[in-house]
Amino acid sequence: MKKVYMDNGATTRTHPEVLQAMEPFFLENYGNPSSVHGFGQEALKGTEKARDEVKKLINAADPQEIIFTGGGTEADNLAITGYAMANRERGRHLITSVVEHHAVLHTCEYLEKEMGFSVTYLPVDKYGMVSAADFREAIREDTILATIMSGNNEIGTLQPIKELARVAREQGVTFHTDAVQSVGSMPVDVQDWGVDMLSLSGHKFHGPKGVGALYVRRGIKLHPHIHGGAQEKKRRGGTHNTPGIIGLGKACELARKNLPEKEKEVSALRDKLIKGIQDNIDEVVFNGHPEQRLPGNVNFCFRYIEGESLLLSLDLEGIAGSSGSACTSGSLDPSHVLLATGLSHEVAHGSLRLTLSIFNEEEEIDYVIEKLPGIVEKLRQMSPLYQKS
Amino acid sequence: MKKVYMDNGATTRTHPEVLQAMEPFFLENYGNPSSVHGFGQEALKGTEKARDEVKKLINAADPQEIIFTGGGTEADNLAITGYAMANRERGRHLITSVVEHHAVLHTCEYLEKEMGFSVTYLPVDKYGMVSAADFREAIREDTILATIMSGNNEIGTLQPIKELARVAREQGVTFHTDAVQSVGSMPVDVQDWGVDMLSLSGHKFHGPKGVGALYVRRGIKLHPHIHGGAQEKKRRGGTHNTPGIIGLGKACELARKNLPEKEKEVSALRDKLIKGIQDNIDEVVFNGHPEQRLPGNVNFCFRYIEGESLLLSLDLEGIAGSSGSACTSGSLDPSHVLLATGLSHEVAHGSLRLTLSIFNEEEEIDYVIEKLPGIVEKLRQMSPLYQKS
Amino acid sequence: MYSERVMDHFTNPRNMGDMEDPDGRSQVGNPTCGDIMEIAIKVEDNRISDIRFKTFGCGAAVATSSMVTEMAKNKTLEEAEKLTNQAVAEALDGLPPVKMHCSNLAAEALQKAIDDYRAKQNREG
Amino acid sequence: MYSERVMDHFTNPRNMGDMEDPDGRSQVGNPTCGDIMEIAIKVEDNRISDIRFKTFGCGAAVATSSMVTEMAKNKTLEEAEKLTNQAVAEALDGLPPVKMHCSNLAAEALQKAIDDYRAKQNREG
Ligand SMILES: Cc1ncc(COP(=O)(O)O)c(C=O)c1O
Ligand SMILES: Cc1ncc(COP(=O)(O)O)c(C=O)c1O
Repeated sequence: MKKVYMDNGATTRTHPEVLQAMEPFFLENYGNPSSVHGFGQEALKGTEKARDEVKKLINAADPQEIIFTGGGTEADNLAITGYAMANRERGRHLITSVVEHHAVLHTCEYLEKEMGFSVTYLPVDKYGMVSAADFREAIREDTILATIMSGNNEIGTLQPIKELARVAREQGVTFHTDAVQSVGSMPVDVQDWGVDMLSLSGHKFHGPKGVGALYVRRGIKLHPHIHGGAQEKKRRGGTHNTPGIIGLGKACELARKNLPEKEKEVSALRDKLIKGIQDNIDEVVFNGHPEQRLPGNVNFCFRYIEGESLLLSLDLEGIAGSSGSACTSGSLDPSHVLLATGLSHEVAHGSLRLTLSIFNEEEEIDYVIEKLPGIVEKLRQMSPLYQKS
Repeated sequence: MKKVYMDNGATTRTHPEVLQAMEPFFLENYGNPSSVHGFGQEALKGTEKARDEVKKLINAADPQEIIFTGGGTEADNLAITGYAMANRERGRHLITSVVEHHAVLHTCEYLEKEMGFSVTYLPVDKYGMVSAADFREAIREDTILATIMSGNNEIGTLQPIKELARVAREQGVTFHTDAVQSVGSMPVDVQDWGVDMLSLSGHKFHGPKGVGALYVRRGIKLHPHIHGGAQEKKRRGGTHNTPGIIGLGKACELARKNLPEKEKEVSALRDKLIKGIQDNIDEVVFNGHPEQRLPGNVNFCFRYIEGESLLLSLDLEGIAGSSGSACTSGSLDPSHVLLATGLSHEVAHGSLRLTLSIFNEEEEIDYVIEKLPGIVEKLRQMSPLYQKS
Repeated sequence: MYSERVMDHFTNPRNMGDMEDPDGRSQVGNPTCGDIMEIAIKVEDNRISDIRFKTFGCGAAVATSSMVTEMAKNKTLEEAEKLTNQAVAEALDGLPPVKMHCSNLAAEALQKAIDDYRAKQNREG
Repeated sequence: MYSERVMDHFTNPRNMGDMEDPDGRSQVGNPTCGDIMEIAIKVEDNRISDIRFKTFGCGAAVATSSMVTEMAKNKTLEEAEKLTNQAVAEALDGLPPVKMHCSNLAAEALQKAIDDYRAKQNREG
């Protein structure tokens, strides 16, 4: 059976060159980069080269601004909890948005519930976009930190980060962005954007899983979130995941060298897929922003049907996608992001996200456009909500 | 040059079979185990098999008692902070020991300094051992959690965990043990030991770096430490590090199958190395307990010399070890563990730890015994503290 | 995730579709929760002679609907009423723990269709 | 971690050892901190004609001791006093940032040995 992987928003295939770069650090240079001896020093050279690659990809000023973490979620936790706890005498108000990833939302909720912080959750428009005016209005005397994602993982909408960061700077509020979906698939420049902190994750752009990084601009103080040894200049305890860090560095290098060409290719496939779905299937709702959009993200709701059924049916044809349906989220409600854009529960349950990467090919797009209409029709025939006109 | 790696207490070589088990999860089964589609379900099968292997190695009652983390440090943070925060209405007193790893100590200190907890740090005897009587005495009305490591990473001393856990149970105190150094190199049985939580880390026993696990006995409530998605039954957010988890599972399988044979072999090499050092070098101080000791741990102080110099000199002969000297710890003081056993700063600065694994061979022991006396003598000749008798 | 049986019923649902002039019908669930099931039955000689379902919902919801219709068909009403969610789930070789609530709907929908038939009988009789 | 120069001086320390009847000597640091340096000098015609060190400490401490003796040898006292920690570190092609405190000791030990020589001269003269 043909296998078409279009769930790159969830995770990506590790690039063979990434794995190749990692391998010697499992079997030969397996030392601890904190060690004095040769095994350790070889490992250290590797991690510092990787740090430099991360720095370059996001245009940080200094490799020491990069803290390696165990993934994007940990980077978000470190940024938000670490900053909030280190600066709480200055104020206990945080600002975020209703469409953030759970790594941000649940962290904010924890600080609210358990640590005496208060949090403003900015609303979004029907495209899932935050407004700079709303943001400016939400800033209070005691606001210390704002955290707004740069690219939405579900509907692909890009937030106006540069504008938001400018507002934050003017008001003396530290600004963090969860750029886990953006880094590696589109240009990201922390200095041009003017952000103070930025999270990224290896496995979203063909690096390994379980490794990420937090960019922290020089001068920004935060507490560690994982307490332990003196690693990462005492900002993150734990033996370095050397192979993972090497892999992240390699993924950054590949991304840097291949952008913007790959971005253009992936966007073109995305637009073809969007058009193919709109042209071939009735009663669909396009989700997210039509232009301000992650290069690989396609998201539709198909009225009258439920997302998990759709995923199962697609999987039977070898097509891997995801959905914001409740059944796939582990909760009873469908995606908070889809609801925040104004969709009803019923429509939100019928969402399908197809996310592309540099490994997708045009014939895969054709294949999906060929298969999807029949699947949707079959499920609609089964649906008590559907009355064929 | 001959290369002799004897820093397995810091980290170990990944077993080739472990890497082999991981590889398909980078390039083929690279899906997210939370996903509905085939790529995800294949990954899920892998992670659940690995969970079962971890369960078996430590004899947990149920694989759901295993939470995968990004390493031993994170497991310690989750156990201590997660438990303390979830149970703080019941009391805010914790008990630990002065010889814990920084992953435990710094976490306890953070809870003390920032979260309103109070912590008792139990002393140790000259072997680095905690006494059950001291522990019993330290328990207060408001003690909710005790955390005592099972095997000390520096001096190898094994704590009387079973006895300590019994005291805790009698007094209604939850008991966590940092078994990062024990798991995989000696038998560990959470049910026999009677512990409520136990941390382990893959890279200490030929698994990959950047992955570990926390055993949490059914019924024990804790807050997540890394907030995010619904992974690990909402106890640890973040996309699963599938290859890492597979590797950890494989390392557990190999350890289970090869213990106790390997334990015996490694202990024999350890004892030969200890004897060789004692027989060939004067004015040494043996650190840790002579019998209650990790299978691979050898630790001596060489009077009049400093540890980093010793490591550099050994490295020039291809021998990789570690030291509790200040110069290698990133702080100004030598190892808190060595000081806690009653050594002076001066002597503690001259410590050398050689830690063995299943990959060490007898001729490597011979090589070290051949080289070490000359190196020590040369450094002593350079030392203003040394007056040759 | 799902057993082969579940996938079989999901892929080839039995007794799916509309029914003209049913003797009893039901709808349970609601679109907010993401699960709706409709069941329609024909009754002859106190037996379920024909049965049809329509479902909006996840794979487990579809499969339990399909399975319950297969199990109920040709049973007497009293036998059909004894069908439990548990029995439906077992006939499917089990459901993932998080999905056990889905199988609740199928037996409920069947029961309500039988109730509807009886209520009609009472009104007419 | 260390430059080749540092490793060269660590492996083959110059002017290491004891000296009989030195004209000036010093000891700086203490064993608690893990760093002790002793320097002994012979002075002829206001020049350091011979110099010896002993060091208890890390690789950087050994290398800076060795380097400072090499740099001081045959210099006039005034020239030797101008040797800074910075200059010693540079002559070693730099030290890791965390080690910069180690190089502090070497210049200090040299200065103290010169001070000791001068104090003796004053007492004797
Ligand atoms: C926007 C966003 N933030 C954070 C994360 C978490 O990253 P990770 O899976 O590496 O923990 C993800 C993906 O899961 C994401 O899409
Ligand atoms: C006793 C002990 N606890 C915790 C840790 C931390 O484990 P990890 O390096 O996997 O974070 C280590 C090793 O570094 C250790 O030896």
